[in-house]
Amino acid sequence: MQQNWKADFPVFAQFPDMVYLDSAATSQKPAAVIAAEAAYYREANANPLRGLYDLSVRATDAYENAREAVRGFIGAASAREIVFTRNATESLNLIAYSWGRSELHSGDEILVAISEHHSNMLPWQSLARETGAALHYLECDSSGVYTEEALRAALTPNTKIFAIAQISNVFGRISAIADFARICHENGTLIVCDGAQSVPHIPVNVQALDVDFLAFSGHKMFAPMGIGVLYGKEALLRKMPPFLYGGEMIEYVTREGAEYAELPHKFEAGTVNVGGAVGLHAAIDYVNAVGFAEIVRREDALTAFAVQEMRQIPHVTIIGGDDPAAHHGIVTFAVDGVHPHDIAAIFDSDSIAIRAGHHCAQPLHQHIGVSSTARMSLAFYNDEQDVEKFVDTLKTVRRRMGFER
Amino acid sequence: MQQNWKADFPVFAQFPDMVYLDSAATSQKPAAVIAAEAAYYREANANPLRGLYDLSVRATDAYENAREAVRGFIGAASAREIVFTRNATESLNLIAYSWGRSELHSGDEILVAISEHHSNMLPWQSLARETGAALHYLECDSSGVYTEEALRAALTPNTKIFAIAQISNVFGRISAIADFARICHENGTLIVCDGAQSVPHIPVNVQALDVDFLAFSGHKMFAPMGIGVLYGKEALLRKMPPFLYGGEMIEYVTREGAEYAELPHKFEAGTVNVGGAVGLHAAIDYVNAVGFAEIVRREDALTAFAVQEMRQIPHVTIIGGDDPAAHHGIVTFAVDGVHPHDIAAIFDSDSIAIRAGHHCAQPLHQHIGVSSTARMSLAFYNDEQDVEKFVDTLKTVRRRMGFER
Amino acid sequence: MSDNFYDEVLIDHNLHPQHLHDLPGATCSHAGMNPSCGDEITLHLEMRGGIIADGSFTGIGCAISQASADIMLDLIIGRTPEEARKLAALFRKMIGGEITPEELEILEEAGALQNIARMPARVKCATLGWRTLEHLLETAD
Amino acid sequence: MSDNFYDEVLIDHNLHPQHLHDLPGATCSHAGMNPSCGDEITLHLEMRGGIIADGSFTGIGCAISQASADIMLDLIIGRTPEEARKLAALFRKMIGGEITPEELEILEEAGALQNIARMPARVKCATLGWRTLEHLLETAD
Ligand SMILES: Cc1ncc(COP(=O)(O)O)c(C=O)c1O
Ligand SMILES: Cc1ncc(COP(=O)(O)O)c(C=O)c1O
Repeated sequence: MQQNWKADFPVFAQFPDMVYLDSAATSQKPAAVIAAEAAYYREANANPLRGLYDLSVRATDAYENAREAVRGFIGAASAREIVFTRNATESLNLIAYSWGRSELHSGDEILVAISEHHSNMLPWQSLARETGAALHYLECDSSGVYTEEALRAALTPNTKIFAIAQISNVFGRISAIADFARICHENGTLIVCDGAQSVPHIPVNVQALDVDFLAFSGHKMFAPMGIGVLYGKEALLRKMPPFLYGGEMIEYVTREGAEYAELPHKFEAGTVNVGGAVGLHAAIDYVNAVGFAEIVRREDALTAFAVQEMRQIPHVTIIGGDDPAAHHGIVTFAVDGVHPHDIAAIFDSDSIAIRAGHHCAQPLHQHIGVSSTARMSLAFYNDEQDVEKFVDTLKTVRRRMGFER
Repeated sequence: MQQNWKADFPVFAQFPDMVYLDSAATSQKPAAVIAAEAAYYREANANPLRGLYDLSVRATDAYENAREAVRGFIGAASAREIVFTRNATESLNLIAYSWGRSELHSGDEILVAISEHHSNMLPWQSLARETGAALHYLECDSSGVYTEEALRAALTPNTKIFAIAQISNVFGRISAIADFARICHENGTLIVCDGAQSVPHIPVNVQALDVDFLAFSGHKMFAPMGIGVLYGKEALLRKMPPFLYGGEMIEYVTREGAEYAELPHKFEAGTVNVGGAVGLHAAIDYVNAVGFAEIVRREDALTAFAVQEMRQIPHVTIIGGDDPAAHHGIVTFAVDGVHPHDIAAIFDSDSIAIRAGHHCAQPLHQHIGVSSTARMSLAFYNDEQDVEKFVDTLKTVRRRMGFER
Repeated sequence: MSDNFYDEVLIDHNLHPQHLHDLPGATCSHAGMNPSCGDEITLHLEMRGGIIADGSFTGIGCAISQASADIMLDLIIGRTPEEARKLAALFRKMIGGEITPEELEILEEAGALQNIARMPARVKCATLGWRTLEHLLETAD
Repeated sequence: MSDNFYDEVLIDHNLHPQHLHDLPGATCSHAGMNPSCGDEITLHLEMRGGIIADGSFTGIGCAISQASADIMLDLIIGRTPEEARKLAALFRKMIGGEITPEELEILEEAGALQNIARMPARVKCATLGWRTLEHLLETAD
């Protein structure tokens, strides 16, 4: 753990005593990303795509270069498969509105993993309500494992789409997406992968995974808020109707209707967020410079350290089991007799930022039989001291709530 | 024109010879806005709304303070009426999807002004197609004027909604929105005001106008890209179903369905764009510091100067007429024998940024019988030299295209 | 939030609540909930001769919501509905940060929750019991 | 973009196009358009004895699209469809910035459009005539 990556992130200089363990909610931003977005506004800001002057060409280049960077980052075949959205939530809604409302009918089935984040569940609930399709859930065991057998058993000839996260934001467990994609495709089922928690932390290659759609957010991967990505296979995106309607996404408009622009512009209505895309580009460059080897090594080591310490503390239960290798930077836990909100408040009083609640996964919490939990989540910029401080506070929680005095 | 407002905008230091006359497409950003967003990421960045720790409270405050600033800026009754979106286009689509899909039925009518930007036209076309409602257009005369009589004549007992821009992005003319709202309400018709071109340039008060919805974009009013606003009257928003589904917009989720959060969160699915909202807040503070008195005075004077000069140049036609008072910082024009794309290219060769094409208003161009036009558009940071340079180049266009040699 | 936010008062009311039990003689009950955190409290009151003769609560929740409900019952038992409503209004005023020192006195131990406004996410916890009370008094009228 | 982008070659072909007229003896015609700018060109060819014996275009558009179409017709009249196709491929290569100096020679006056790639919004204008040609030759086969 030699390297002090925190030095790249101005927020840690601003709050040197803060221990930030809520990166699964949103990541901090390196100076390089903050500077790149600012530089765009100083040196290249214009409305891109239709511009006929120098500055607009710069803006267009900045935007399309960012798209190409995203394409390379996730190994897509073509930049036409990369749609910029606001966040993973919008990406998933785009699929449900555009693909879903045009392809799904009563009698069809949607399969959703029960541990999904609300953003990969509510759009499907709403789609099912509107189209009359049936919504089914794939169940996991208490440590968050989905098996191939369970998936095979849940798929029917009517299952049109299966939605699952690559890494659960509660368990931190990686699902075998490539295997699931193969099984789905054998069944004629599309697979939507929620990469919100995986793309920032492990190398993701959409062609190797062979997923039909991948959604993720910039803000969880060191980029600014307000920019996200939808990857979709070109043949699918081409057939899908537009989602939002407006400027920039058309070829030709009359009083009666419109002819839509080519991919990916068909899905990017209105003035695009060039500043956000430039920030995401800088974040990708930054991640590549650090390297996933280093990122994975550090996050795995810190996770293992945390889990090993936590499982020795009496009255602490780790959700999803005690195996350090099953948690990828995300450790959700409970403390006997102490409500998670109180746990988070005690951590806060020690300047440690963790999260408490249902983590936007209420049906999962109902499934595992608790109404809320506490969660610490890591990024590579965390270090051993952060985990030590976390463990030290965790040891005091019950005492400070009046137990065992 | 004493004050040099350009000094506040770093892009003009970067390109001292550039004349930027495309502010209607997107505005440049003052240093204060760029710095405010960067400072947020250095000093307050976290996932807001659910946070139980100090940094998250800072982020929540930053976000909600921005909402309050927007509320004050447009004179809304309550911050619950302010929904943050990505841009005006998304705001308008939100109305068409949420209000439209739940309230409109076959037999109902939608009325749209023929000069509308595609973003305030295509969502209504799509809504009409899906619901079976009829789409009608309100016609303007050749200088872009909509009369009360024409509106009265176009409204029927079935007209459920009327969509119109306060300032047209082609003519630059202000429509009498308050009068139109009164006429609409007498008829039981809702009015949607597209404020994309007005909110940045004139004081807008939603209660005085009494519009039901107002949409605008941050990026045209000196804020970063990727943040926009939907204002809606509380009683309407309250009744409307959600648009995007996901995290942060729910109260409670089960396998079967969800109970949605209170306004405005019901309409803000997924992690919100705090950085963008902070940038918009800084832009509002900046505009208030400059003051609309100064902004309107400068923009009107520059517009008048430009129109007066332009109408003396042979072979130049101003779209929407020669009256300087009819153009609010937006002057769209044609040059006999020269295609607008070539006009823009010639201006670019003199480092002057203007726009050419249909300005996302093709049906209007069909209505006035041209396929494209050129447009110069101002902001208060422009000065007399900018207009002089523009006029100087305009005088040379025909000669440089081989005419009158 | 300073370490002693969870002070003796709160911790004691949370660990050893006086009023967390059923109330066989209850004349009215109402369940209030914070859907987003899953907390739920049912408030039971026994109205007799125009005063709140006895009261209790059941349900689960965080220390803030439990302690707040327990402290509230200490305050309102023996009072008239009118007096209870006034206390609820004072409590809201305190959370809103607009209370005077004299008014704070009246709230006795509930004053331990004064700083909850610093944690907007927890305000709903602190007010759960009080909101349930207001609802109960309104509908019981 | 430098001032002399609209050089004599382009301006001349735009103001005095040799091939902007109807073609009564045309054996095939095709309309191409740039929907987003409303420009439209119809290309007419007269094929005789395996060569493009004559050609013309009609329609409206910017100087770039008009001059490009006119220059194209100068180049392809008298050639075989195969040769015309090769020239179209070379033109695309030039726009893509991958042309060698020798190849550029072959394109003669069309070389005046070499720098259009700097203006992405205008590439569609420069290639409109050529795209229409390719379509025509494909469907005429
Ligand atoms: C009148 C008008 N409405 C709507 C829009 C759409 O704004 P945006 O592209 O920021 O969504 C624009 C700007 O392009 C406009 O000028
Ligand atoms: C697994 C997962 N999916 C989706 C989301 C939604 O991401 P966003 O809120 O950025 O749209 C999140 C994060 O909150 C997540 O953890």
